[in-house]
Amino acid sequence: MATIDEVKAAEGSDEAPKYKVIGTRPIRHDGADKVTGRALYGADIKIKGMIFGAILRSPHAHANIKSIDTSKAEALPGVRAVATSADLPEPGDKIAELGEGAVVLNHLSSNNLARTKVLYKGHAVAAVAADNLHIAQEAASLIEVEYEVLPPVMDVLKAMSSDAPVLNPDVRTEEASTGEKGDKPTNVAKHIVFEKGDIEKGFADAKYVVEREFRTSTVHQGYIEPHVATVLWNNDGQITVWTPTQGTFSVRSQMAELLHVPLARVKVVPAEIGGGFGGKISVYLAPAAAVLSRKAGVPVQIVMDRADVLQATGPTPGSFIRIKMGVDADGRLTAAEAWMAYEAGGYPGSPIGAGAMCVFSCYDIPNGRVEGYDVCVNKPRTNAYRAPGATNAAFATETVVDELCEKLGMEPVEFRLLNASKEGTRRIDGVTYPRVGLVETLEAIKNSDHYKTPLTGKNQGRGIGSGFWFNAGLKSAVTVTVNTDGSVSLLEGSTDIGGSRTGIAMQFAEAMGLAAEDIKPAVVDTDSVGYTDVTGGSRVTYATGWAAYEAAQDLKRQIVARAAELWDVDPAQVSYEDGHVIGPDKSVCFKEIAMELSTTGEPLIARGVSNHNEPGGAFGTHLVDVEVDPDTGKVDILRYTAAQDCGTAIHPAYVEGQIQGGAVQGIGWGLNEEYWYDETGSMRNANFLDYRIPTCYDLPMIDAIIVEVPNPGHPYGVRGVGEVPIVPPPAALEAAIYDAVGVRLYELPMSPPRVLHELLKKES
Amino acid sequence: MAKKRIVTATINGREEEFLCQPRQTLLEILRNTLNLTGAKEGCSNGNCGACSVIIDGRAVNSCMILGVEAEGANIETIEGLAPGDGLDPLQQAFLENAALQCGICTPGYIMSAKAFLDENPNPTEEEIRFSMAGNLCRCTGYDKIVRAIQQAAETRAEQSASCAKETV
Amino acid sequence: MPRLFIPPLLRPYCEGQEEVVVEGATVLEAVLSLDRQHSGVMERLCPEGKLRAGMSVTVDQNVTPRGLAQKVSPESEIHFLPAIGGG
Amino acid sequence: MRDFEYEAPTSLADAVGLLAKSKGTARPLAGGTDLIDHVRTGRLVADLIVDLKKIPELMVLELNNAGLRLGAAVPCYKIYEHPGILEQYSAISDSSNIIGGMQVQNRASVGGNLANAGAAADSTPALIALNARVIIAGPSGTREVAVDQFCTGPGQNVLEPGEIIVELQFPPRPAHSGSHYRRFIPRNEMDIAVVGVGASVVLDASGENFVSARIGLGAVAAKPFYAQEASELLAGQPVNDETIQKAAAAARAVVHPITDMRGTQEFRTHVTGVLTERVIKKAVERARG
Repeated sequence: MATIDEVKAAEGSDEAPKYKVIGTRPIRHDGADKVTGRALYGADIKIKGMIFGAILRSPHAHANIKSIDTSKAEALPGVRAVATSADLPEPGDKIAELGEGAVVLNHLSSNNLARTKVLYKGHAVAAVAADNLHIAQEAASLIEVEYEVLPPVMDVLKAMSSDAPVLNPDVRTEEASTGEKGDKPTNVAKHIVFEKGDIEKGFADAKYVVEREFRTSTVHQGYIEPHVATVLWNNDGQITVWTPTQGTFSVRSQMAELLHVPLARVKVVPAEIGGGFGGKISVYLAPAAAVLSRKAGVPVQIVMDRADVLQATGPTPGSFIRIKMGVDADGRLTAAEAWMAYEAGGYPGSPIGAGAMCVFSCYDIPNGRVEGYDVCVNKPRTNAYRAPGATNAAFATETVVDELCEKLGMEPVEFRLLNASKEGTRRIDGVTYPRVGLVETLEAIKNSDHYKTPLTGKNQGRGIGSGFWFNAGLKSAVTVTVNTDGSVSLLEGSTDIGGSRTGIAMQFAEAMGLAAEDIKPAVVDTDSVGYTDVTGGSRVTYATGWAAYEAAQDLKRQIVARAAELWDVDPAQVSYEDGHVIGPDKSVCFKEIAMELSTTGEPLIARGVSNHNEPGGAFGTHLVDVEVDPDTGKVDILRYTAAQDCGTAIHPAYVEGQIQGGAVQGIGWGLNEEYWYDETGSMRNANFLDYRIPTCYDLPMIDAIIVEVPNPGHPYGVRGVGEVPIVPPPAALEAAIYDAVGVRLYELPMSPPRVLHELLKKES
Repeated sequence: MAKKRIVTATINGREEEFLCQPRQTLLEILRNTLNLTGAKEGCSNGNCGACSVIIDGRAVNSCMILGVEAEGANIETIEGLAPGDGLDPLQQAFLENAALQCGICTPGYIMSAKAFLDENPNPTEEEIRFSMAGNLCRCTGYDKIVRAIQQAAETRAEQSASCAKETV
Repeated sequence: MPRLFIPPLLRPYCEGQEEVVVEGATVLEAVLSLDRQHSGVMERLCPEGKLRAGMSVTVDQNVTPRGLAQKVSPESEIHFLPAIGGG
Repeated sequence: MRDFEYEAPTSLADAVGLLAKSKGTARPLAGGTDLIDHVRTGRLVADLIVDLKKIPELMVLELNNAGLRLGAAVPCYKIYEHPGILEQYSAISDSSNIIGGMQVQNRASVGGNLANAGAAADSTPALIALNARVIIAGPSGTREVAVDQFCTGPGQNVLEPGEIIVELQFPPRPAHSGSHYRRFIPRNEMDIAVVGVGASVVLDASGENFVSARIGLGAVAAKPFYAQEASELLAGQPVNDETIQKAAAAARAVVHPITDMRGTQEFRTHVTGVLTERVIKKAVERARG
């Protein structure tokens, strides 16, 4: 595991390293707090006078709420407040823009506290605050809710049929590109179509055509820290929220919209966050906690348990996908067609758009058609999960590609190299790629020791898969204060889930010619830094890093101007280079000039903002060896290598970590993770015992190959890293299983019962 | 309502007394009564290991122990691990290997690893993975965690070798 | 002149064309130009001159945060696509 | 968590008295790795929890010529760290080493695992294979039950109100014997058995023939059970693939599995045969030394 620069250095390359700080591996700034247990995560926050909340959740997957009687709960000693949806303002029909996407407020509000219907088991119905958690929970159980139970709709295809029970009476099918809406209530919220070229001609030109149907199960981000929110609605109407979130400003907007208060009256203080992966953007607890706090007059903390997290937050959708692809005799793709239905959960909003744009994103295909549907079912309202929508799609496409390779008798790597998307390739949705690095990741895999080492054992197999994610830019802000001793405090609004404080500080340090350790980065609340979009979409190192770079430019300009004034020379004669301010007859290091300027003038404060939109999409290719137990269908991973184009790796250790962690989430999705529902729509595995995320004993070391194809759209060439690595694993595993034991799996997860079923079918 | 009990236990080397209802778990007592919030609640049923602490030399899930059961116990938590200055070899190794991303599983991981290395100072990768399977991490894919534990084992061996030399 | 790519379901309103050469220095001007060629398309693509919720504009290779106000060059490609969010 | 009282008696008589006298629902506590979770989630109700770990009889661990005595509250780690148990009663050592993670094994007890009467309990098939007897104390004295008669259904057992398991007694191991427990789980650790098989075999001096065998099956019926026909079929037969496969087929023929979040009926039925074969072979290997 080494970056290209490190390899060059090891090989004794003459080329001087391009950067001094970027590409090194400093200890993260928040490290000591996190290994000593001092870092304060969501549930570690204690506010003076705080009481504890509990949520009453629906036992039914689909029901009308006929009445709610809270009197017994209110009468229980120790209970301080009870809330229902009646305590939240009427949301009307407003659609709110929340940075990374639009939300129908009525749906968001009803998802926090159900209004007229419950749409999934675990849907929040009422909330209680009491002196301690035990009393709050007992009180919640005393709330009497009368339900009219309705038949649950759990299957995406059944939900689309015209006789399916309808979840949301206000939902009509919207044609994504024309805005036209259907005239009947339906579960199909959105319909998307992309077309390119002449698909009939494309298939007519094909020598081989493969068409397959795929299903994938609902899966969860599985962050180890459950959701928690602590809220004080102060006597003056100011609301403070302490919460672990991917976006403090997003929480602020959601609270302001849901509670009908001005933005400036809401302050969101980020706690350290114990994982998110897309699942900690939407609010689930803070609105109820706010209402309870207002009633009780003290801060209220509500914490989910694991069952709540799985049943009532935002997993990523299950899906049905049909893929048809054709190749000519030379192995060139001639046409591709996809029909995709994604489960939105209780309210509309699955990542079908991204799924439809990603489904053929790795290939240069002249003719294509993609059709996508966003479909409501009685499951929790889905939310983003690492490259949302892309993994489902890649599993389907890459499996069909593997079958085409078999028909062609072509090495899967060679097939991909022949058909790979590259600069200028036009996707089916019409957009062309800038400089991207899919080919480089394929070559990195082809040149890897892993690829060159053949498998020898029985029932062993090898598989390969590629994946894509767009990455994002969006808004970020950074403020920098130079202290009187020359040390630097850097304030940012991007909550740090995986070491981004350090990645941002390193870019600032690089720009200033300082060391990473000279900078003290801090993630601060919404009153203390400029607007910053969510930590998501693999945007933070790119966008907030760029804001830090801009702050450095601002600081350098100020230092140059003030040094010129101090030295009484023309500013044009002063420059800042490599950590020094240089005048006509002297050169002073940053620390010295900082001290001098601090004692002779105004405070040195700089700012940087960014809203750039050239995040440079990223590709990854994974290679996996498995051994399948032919008698039980169990899949063991023998070896795993993941190559990914990261543009420029700022902190290679954390880049590797993103690749390894994402790959392992993809492995879990591929092999064992699923929401297992009974016929009543009740999830039967809502715990970490039976919702089986990989343990360390299920895995080998994960070799991460960092490929660096610098992004021309960033000062240091950064591309986002975090999302892509979850995309290829299920497909790579499917190909490896087929290679090992000769059965194809068209449904996720490829759990032992499914693999064994196919093996037994093949035998008979 | 059941009466609160007075429980006496040694926590990180100091004798502590606390008041405890029978229904309070040790984790709740550590976090809410004693303000030792290093141990985290991730799953509440013994499957994630985020609440791991060491009792009488053995790693346990503090979410599945009643506070009243701790009477007379010797409890070690992440807060007591680092020496007065600097860090424990496990803490240092986690930092040097970037073995944490979000960090929520880290205190539990380190405490379990400590109990494990105390029993098995020179483990194979297989033994580390087997024994640490009760500690879930969702960020890292475990690669760097396993390497950190390997490195800590080496450092501990070096330290005890140099200790032994000094005693001689 | 910028090229505006017509989403498949909108093509019937544009005589089946996949892309239309338009005039204008911003996306909004481009859409107005399209609407002059194919009356009524704007009301579907961006009613009242606003981007519909859930939609985004890609100019050349990148989704623009500036929406309809994004400047376009004579060589630009303009695409209307579903808005996406990452994890 | 719902409110309850807690007592930690130091004598068996006191424990039985507390459990018998309790007006509400009294629950005994050993390692607590099931009980505390179940009380927290409301699956079980407790008005009184009686901690048994301070009672010497429940913490006994004694291995001698008379066999093995295993106190009901002895934690798993003491079992698999005991060299004599590892050598002579390997099956129960195997089980104890895979119940939950290390943290669970440091608390959980085999007695508690048995008392919960879970269909998929990892230790019960091993106890059946090793022919353990359950020593029970209650208000009307002490009694003994064969372990395969202990569970009566999912979560149900023969214990009367006020009764607790005191210890498990295992007969001494004959010469040329070996045992093994193995389960199938989707991951490599941390799961509940989808199929669990415990087997004990006694070979003749040549090591080429079965003298007797006992096979216990878990997770493939409403309760763990003794696979009588499969076990008896091996007695007197030569040790070879054919005999072992016959026993495996016989085991497969008597299961009544369900489909749930852990596995399908088809899977459990098939894998019962696969595991039975593998477990017998491992037990034979151990019997041969």
